[in-house]
Amino acid sequence: MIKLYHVGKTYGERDALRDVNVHVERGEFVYITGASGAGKSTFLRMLYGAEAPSTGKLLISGQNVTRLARDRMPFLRRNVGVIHQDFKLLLDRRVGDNVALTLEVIGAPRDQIRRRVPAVLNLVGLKGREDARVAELSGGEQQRVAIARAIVNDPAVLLADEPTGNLDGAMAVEVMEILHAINLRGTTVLVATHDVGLMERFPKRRLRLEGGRVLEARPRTPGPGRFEAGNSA
Amino acid sequence: MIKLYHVGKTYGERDALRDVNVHVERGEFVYITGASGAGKSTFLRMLYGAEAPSTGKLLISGQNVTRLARDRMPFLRRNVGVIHQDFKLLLDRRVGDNVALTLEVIGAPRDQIRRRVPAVLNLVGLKGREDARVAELSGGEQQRVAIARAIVNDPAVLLADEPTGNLDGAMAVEVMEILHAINLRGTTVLVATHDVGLMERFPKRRLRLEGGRVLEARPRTPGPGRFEAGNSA
Amino acid sequence: MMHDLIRRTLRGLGEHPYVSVVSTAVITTSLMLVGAWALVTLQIEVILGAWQQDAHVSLWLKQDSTPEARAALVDRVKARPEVTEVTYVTEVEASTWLRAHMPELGPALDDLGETALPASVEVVLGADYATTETASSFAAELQADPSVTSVDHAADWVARAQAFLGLFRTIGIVFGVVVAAAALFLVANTVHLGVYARRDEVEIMRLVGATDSYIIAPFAAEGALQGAAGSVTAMLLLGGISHLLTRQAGEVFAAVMGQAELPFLPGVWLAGLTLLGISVGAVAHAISVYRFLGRVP
Amino acid sequence: MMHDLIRRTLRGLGEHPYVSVVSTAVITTSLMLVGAWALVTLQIEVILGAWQQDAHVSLWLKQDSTPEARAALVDRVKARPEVTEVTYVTEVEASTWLRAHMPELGPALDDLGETALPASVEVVLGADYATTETASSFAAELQADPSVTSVDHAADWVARAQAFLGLFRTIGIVFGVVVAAAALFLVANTVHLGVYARRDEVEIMRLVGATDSYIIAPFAAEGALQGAAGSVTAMLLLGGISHLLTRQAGEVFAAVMGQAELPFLPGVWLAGLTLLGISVGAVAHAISVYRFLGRVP
Ligand SMILES: Nc1ncnc2c1ncn2[C@@H]1O[C@H](COP(=O)(O)OP(=O)(O)OP(=O)(O)O)[C@@H](O)[C@H]1O
Ligand SMILES: Nc1ncnc2c1ncn2[C@@H]1O[C@H](COP(=O)(O)OP(=O)(O)OP(=O)(O)O)[C@@H](O)[C@H]1O
Ligand SMILES: [Mg+2]
Ligand SMILES: [Mg+2]
Repeated sequence: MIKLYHVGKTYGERDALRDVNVHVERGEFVYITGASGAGKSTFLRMLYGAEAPSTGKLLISGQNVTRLARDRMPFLRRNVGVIHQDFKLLLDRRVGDNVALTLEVIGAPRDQIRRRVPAVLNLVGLKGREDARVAELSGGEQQRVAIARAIVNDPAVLLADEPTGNLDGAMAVEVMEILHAINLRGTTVLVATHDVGLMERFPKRRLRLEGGRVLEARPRTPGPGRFEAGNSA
Repeated sequence: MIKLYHVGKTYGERDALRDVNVHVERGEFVYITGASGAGKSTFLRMLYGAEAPSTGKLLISGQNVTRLARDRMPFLRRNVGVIHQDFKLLLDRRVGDNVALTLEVIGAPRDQIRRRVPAVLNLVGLKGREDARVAELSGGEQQRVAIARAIVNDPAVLLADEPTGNLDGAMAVEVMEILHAINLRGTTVLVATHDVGLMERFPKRRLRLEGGRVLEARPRTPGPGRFEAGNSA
Repeated sequence: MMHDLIRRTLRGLGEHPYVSVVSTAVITTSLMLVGAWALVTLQIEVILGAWQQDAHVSLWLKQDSTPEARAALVDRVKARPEVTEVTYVTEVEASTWLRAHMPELGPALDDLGETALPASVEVVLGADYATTETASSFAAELQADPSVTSVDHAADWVARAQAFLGLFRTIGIVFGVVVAAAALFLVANTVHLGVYARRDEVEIMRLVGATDSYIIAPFAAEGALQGAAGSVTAMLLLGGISHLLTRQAGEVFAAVMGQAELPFLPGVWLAGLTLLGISVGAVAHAISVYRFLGRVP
Repeated sequence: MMHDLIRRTLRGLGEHPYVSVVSTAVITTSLMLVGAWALVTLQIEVILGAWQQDAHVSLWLKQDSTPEARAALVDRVKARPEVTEVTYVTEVEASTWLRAHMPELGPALDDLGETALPASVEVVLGADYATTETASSFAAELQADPSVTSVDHAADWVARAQAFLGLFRTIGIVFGVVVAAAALFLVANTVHLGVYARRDEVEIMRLVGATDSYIIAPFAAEGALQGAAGSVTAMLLLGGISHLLTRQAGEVFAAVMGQAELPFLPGVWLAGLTLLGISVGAVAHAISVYRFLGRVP
């Protein structure tokens, strides 16, 4: 599903990522961890084409994202739901409009939008807030709008960048359960997170970024994963 | 230092806060907790005059914030450092400029600014990033710029809204240690947070918001605090 | 699809009323400048036309030429394509005219009798031929006629008037080019600043998988609506000003142009200005959004 | 303090080059429109002045009036405040003039001898008195003089010319008001959109404890700089256009205005336009920021 070959990313003098080789299978659930500034967001941004790798090759569903023509990019993104670390919501618009955006863009029929949007808002605990302006929401509420927008069209891949950073413990668990449920329906899920507690509660394969390189940990046994340096299969 | 009498805040039909009575002494360290949307940010926003209470009275250092003339507000804010949940950084400017802002506004001399800014950036682990544009930083790095800006002028009161939401565990502990040190120097610190682990590691008085009301817990003994309904002294 | 576009367009207008109002107002202002220029130019052209039609040539006849020769001359002149009007003025008529127009000459003319002035053929040249060159060559040719003493075609006056009007035309065209360029520039930049204020919208739309044309369409439609509203407002305002001006200065226009009604822009021009407003609004928005899209991955 | 303001102003300009360039360009464009209007108005006024000075009155004298009576008349006319120039034209001079200017009358005049035309006193009225009314009352008064047969003051021509020029002035003033209002409006709105694009800056400054005047100052200074740059650019461009126009159409100007050099705006006007640009830039920025501050707690 997702294949990175010798991918590196340099910003001026800084190496954000170095010789990253990662394969993620269809339907996998993977954590991306690492300290602040380790390159987690950069890694995810390359997967939805917001950033081009400086070196290496990057395939999603067999498509070379680096070589993708500009006018094909939207069609890639329709299959990739993204929860951005800074939400990227339209603050002046209503909650419902923000979530509907993903469906409108693919030309979904009006009545499907009217059905799906409240359902998914209900799922993230924002029932009845459809008509509130996003700017008026609390930090955690905005984060949940971002989550709702990313999952509303059942994407093939879901990229979540710190999806629980602004949520309290109980809400974070709820969100992880939602992501888990989506994963069980076949969606490939990548979650960048700091929250060790959550990773322990939902043990999955972990990619740890350190010094621009990837350290791999597979939870063969429940409990905290063991990290190994080097490439993954 | 900070006194709230029967403070309520209503947004349209929604009650964000109801009959809140809280006293915070000079030099105290207080956590504000509660679920997403409980009113933590609203509580803090009232303290720096970004939001007026709908009912009740609010005093800081004996000044009635609600009645403060518009042209006195800047002078209140110069004594109140704020780490905003959404950072409120100037994304197009350099890191150093953002941090310097707090000092420039009070007319601090140039050489003091040149001394203080790198020192405080060093403290939050952003040594050498002074000339980077904020937009180019990772989420956690931006959060640390926001922290640096709030503490650079040694404010009398520090209001931190989820200051560790985008930070990994080790960095979060570091930031808490910084806030703790500032508190030891006499600054009154209020931290809105979800992070139960951190609160247990640095046990302090907690105000828990629930249904718009305040539940109080004082860590008389180390370990998780016990919550009691009702007003605090 | 269409319904969706309309909904998105109206939402865009409603969400940024300030930006929409400013863009519309700038389009209005710009079109008013262009329209005002067109109106002034039109008035000057009308005056020009009136003056040009006045250009005429006098053929002064020899006192001893025969009536037959004179009649032949009149016929020959009439046959020329440049000529719209020919009047034969006898010696008596000329004296009467002079006496009526210059009464102070009266005593002097009395001594001369009825035929103080020579007879003449007064020729009015068609507006198309009323240039200095045509009049001069026409005059030179007829000067050769045996019945003609001299030809007077007021060359100086025509040259002076035409130079003057030419100057006005030149200034007018330069001013028009400046105004049109300024108007286009202003609209383009205002629209661009407006889109700049909404750049996060463009970025977010692209992030959720919208195609470029899907993003551009409602902006272009919004621009077209603003252009339509702007041009209609501009023409109403111009019409109002023009009407007030006519009411206030009716006699002056009457004196100068022989008509009290200041003619307003003809229908084709109005339609053209509306079309201009609509297309400039739409194209400026489309280009601006396209430029922002270029910076979004 | 001052040093800090300069630093902050330059930073603001450098950080939003696009917004700064657009604001400056709009100020330039607006001042060019105003300046071009002023320039055209000035030219027309120059032409007006030239035409008005031409206004003159002819007093035709009785053939039998005595040289003493004529001399007395000339003295009396000379003493009047309206009069700038008096020329006494004898019968002989008048005939010579007529012969020279209307050669086709030659044969007719030959029969009349040297004194075909009456003598006259040609009076030029000062520009201040060269109105139809003054000329008319002046004429009426002198008509009563015993040596005068008739008075000719070209009332029609003066009235027509003045009506025409009045029309131009009216159109010019209306156009000027429209242009000035449009210019002010455009600058205000462009600046406001520019500040709108930087509204987070205003909000954040206020959040960290900046006073309103501290926030406004660099914006106003930036506006003043943009205004200065805009007005200088506008005047250079206007000067360039004006120069090109003179080179291209020198003979035309020479023919119409008796001078080949199109006069440029005088220094006071240039200083005034610069000052206008600076203050509009500064004030527009200050007002816009102040309005945004009203929405920030
Ligand atoms: N556009 C950019 N220009 C320059 N440097 C950049 C840019 N984007 C990211 N960086 C740098 O690359 C490094 C990795 O950034 P990234 O956002 O991927 O970190 P992260 O792992 O997501 O961190 P966090 O947990 O704080 O969000 C950081 O040091 C950041 O400053
Ligand atoms: N300007 C506003 N208009 C309307 N409702 C608002 C406004 N600001 C906040 N609210 C509502 O008030 C409630 C409290 O918001 P607040 O931001 O204080 O929550 P919070 O405790 O900080 O939550 P979080 O942990 O998610 O940041 C929320 O339900 C929010 O939607
Ligand atoms: Mg990140
Ligand atoms: Mg909050």
